[in-house]
Amino acid sequence: MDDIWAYPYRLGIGIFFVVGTLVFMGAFIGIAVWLEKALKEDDTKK
Amino acid sequence: MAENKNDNLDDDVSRRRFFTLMGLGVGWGGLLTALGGVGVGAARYMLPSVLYEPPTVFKIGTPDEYGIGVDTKLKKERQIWVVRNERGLYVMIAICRHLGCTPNFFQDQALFRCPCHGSIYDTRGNVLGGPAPRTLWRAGISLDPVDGQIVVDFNMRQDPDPKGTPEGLMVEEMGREVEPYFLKV
Amino acid sequence: MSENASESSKSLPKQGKLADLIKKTASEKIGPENTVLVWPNLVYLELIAIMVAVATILFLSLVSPAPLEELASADTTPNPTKAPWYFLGLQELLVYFDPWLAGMVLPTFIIIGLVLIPYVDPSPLGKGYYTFKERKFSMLGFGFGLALWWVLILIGVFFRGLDWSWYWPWDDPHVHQPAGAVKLVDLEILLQDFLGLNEAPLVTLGRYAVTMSNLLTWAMFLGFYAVGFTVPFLFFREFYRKLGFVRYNLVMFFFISMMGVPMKIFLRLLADIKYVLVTPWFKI
Amino acid sequence: MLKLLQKIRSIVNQTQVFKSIFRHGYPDTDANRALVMFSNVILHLHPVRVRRGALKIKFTWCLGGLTFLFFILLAITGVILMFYYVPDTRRAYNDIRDLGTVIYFGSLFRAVHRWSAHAMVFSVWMHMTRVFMTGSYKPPREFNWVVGVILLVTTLVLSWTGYLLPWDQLALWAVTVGSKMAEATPFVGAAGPFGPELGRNSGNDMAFALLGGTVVGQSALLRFYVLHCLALPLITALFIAVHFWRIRKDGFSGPL
Repeated sequence: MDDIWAYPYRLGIGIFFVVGTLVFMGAFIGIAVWLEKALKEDDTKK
Repeated sequence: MAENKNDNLDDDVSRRRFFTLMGLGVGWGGLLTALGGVGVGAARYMLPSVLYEPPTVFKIGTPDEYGIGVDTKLKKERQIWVVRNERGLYVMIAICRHLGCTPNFFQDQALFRCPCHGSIYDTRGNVLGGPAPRTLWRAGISLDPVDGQIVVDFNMRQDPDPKGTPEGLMVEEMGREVEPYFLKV
Repeated sequence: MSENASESSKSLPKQGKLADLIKKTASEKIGPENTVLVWPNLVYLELIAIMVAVATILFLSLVSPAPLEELASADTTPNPTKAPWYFLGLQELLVYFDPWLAGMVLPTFIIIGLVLIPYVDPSPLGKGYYTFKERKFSMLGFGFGLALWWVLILIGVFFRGLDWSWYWPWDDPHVHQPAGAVKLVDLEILLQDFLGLNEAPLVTLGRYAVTMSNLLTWAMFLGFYAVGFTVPFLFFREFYRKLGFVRYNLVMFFFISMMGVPMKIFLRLLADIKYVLVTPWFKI
Repeated sequence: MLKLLQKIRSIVNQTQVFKSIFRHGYPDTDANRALVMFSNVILHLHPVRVRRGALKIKFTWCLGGLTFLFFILLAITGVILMFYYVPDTRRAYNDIRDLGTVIYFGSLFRAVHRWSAHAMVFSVWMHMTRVFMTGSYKPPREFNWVVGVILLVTTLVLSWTGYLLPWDQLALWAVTVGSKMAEATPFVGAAGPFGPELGRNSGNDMAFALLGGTVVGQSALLRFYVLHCLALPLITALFIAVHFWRIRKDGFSGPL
């Protein structure tokens, strides 16, 4: 183990996996929360 | 036969019930059998009995045309590599054991590497890396007694069970170098 | 359904939530005053959507026509060979799992899992409106699977290059990565060396030579599922009670299998493990 | 000007031909707006009235409807492409090249077919995500979700079978890889777990049935052509019909 950041990029890919999954999940949940709020406001406006 | 107990009480109804049930059983049973038969027939129909594919037994010249190492000149035409070591000659099929792509040979590394999912093989066909689950096939070969050419049977393939080791998936080499997959020439 | 609803309303910590929902649903006015005519209201909306979509497709088609590669030839595989983007998640899985698993069993599990969703989640909470608070577990579970799939697609599209090696955007895409850098080992061999176990098989069943380390990998594999099934049962009684025996086991089976996929990927990435379980017939 | 147009319209609406086709006047009165939904075969996928929530773009994002639109675009451009395409390994590649070089608008129709295919896979996937997020699969709509999953699968298989037809390198290798996966199917594939034990070999396994041979060749091209142009579109259209029918019967899950 000379350079952990060199190819085959073990740590880099591992971090990419975790961060990528979290970002996508965050976006998924975030969109649900945003739309929940947005649609509720639409109702009250009318 | 639960119905038979009621014979004296309500003979007529029970007989009608019996025939109804029998009729239903025969009807549905017959229909399902027929449908099942059609299904089996359709499945068999999809497996053709006659193939129009290129011949799988061919000649590749005499053994002295091939020097020590991996010869890639027949990869394009025949999808094979001809390999000679100190003891003799064998023919490997240029089909990756992972998902059937054609690996490339890297002379400087003495490795076969597959472009599809990165499987790595050494010149004996052992898996050094990547997802390949088995070692490369070796084709059945023999010498034509008339003109001395090597005859390759593309569909006759040596496929031993490899053993997982720290170096990769390995097959004991001496066990592979047997007829008809090896020519001691 | 109604039985289920009354059961969960009894058990919910915030008792009022479901009761409120039922009240709201009952008082919901679906009379003419809350509806509109489809023509013109909806029909025109659809017309606009159709025009925008067709215009976009036409624009894309004019800007970027369909490509045609060289004539098919069985002797040379282009390097790298990439499937269309929507299959790249699958192609990426094939790096970490054998073809029978990545190509057949996992997709089948995904499809069966999707089909089962409405049958294992009949709770009326969150029906017909966006919400996260009211159905955290199902949103997180589905979101995780979805995220994993999209991350795998992203990797396939942007981070795979020659020989299907990993290339960061700043790597030179025309230089092959060093081939010898990764040596893959089976888990049972690692265990054997690490614990100094005997290589000789304990029993031989036909082609199957069962060694001590092989048994150990079986124990770890089955143990992973056993722990996965037991822990929520013991510590989230409410979750188990709401789902019932059959639903709980179905949900947990697919959930644990889904979690197993990234775990195997991490074992491969960080510990260079090729297979966690080896038999003569299949390897996982 | 506007008056003139209105006048022309009212005259056209009175003609026997117009009445014979539409059976009622232009939908500018409530009665005619209801009638148009009953008497028009395409519009009658809709109810006469919908709840206000159904109009909200932020709720549906039009994804299901757009998927259907892409399917129709694909059917139309697909039929157009079939006029010049012969599923023969010696001709297929040249036919596709001709579409791009010598046939008027051939390149455009092929590009629309390709982009619609990408768009359909994307929108069907997004539609499923949306339906999950709004919980619209919950009772009584469970079965329609199942139909939707089937449609997702047929969409993907349609894309995959379509990939072979140009007979270029991408085609050959995408299908080689796919057929090797079929070969690795447990129990029915020659290379799958327990396949050889059950007597499967390269001459009778799943991949053989799919390709009609042992290599991706002429019989595979013909099989994929039939699947892509006939069998799968019919199956997909059938399930789309069921999907829409169930949406009408089960109603709209949204608020208001």
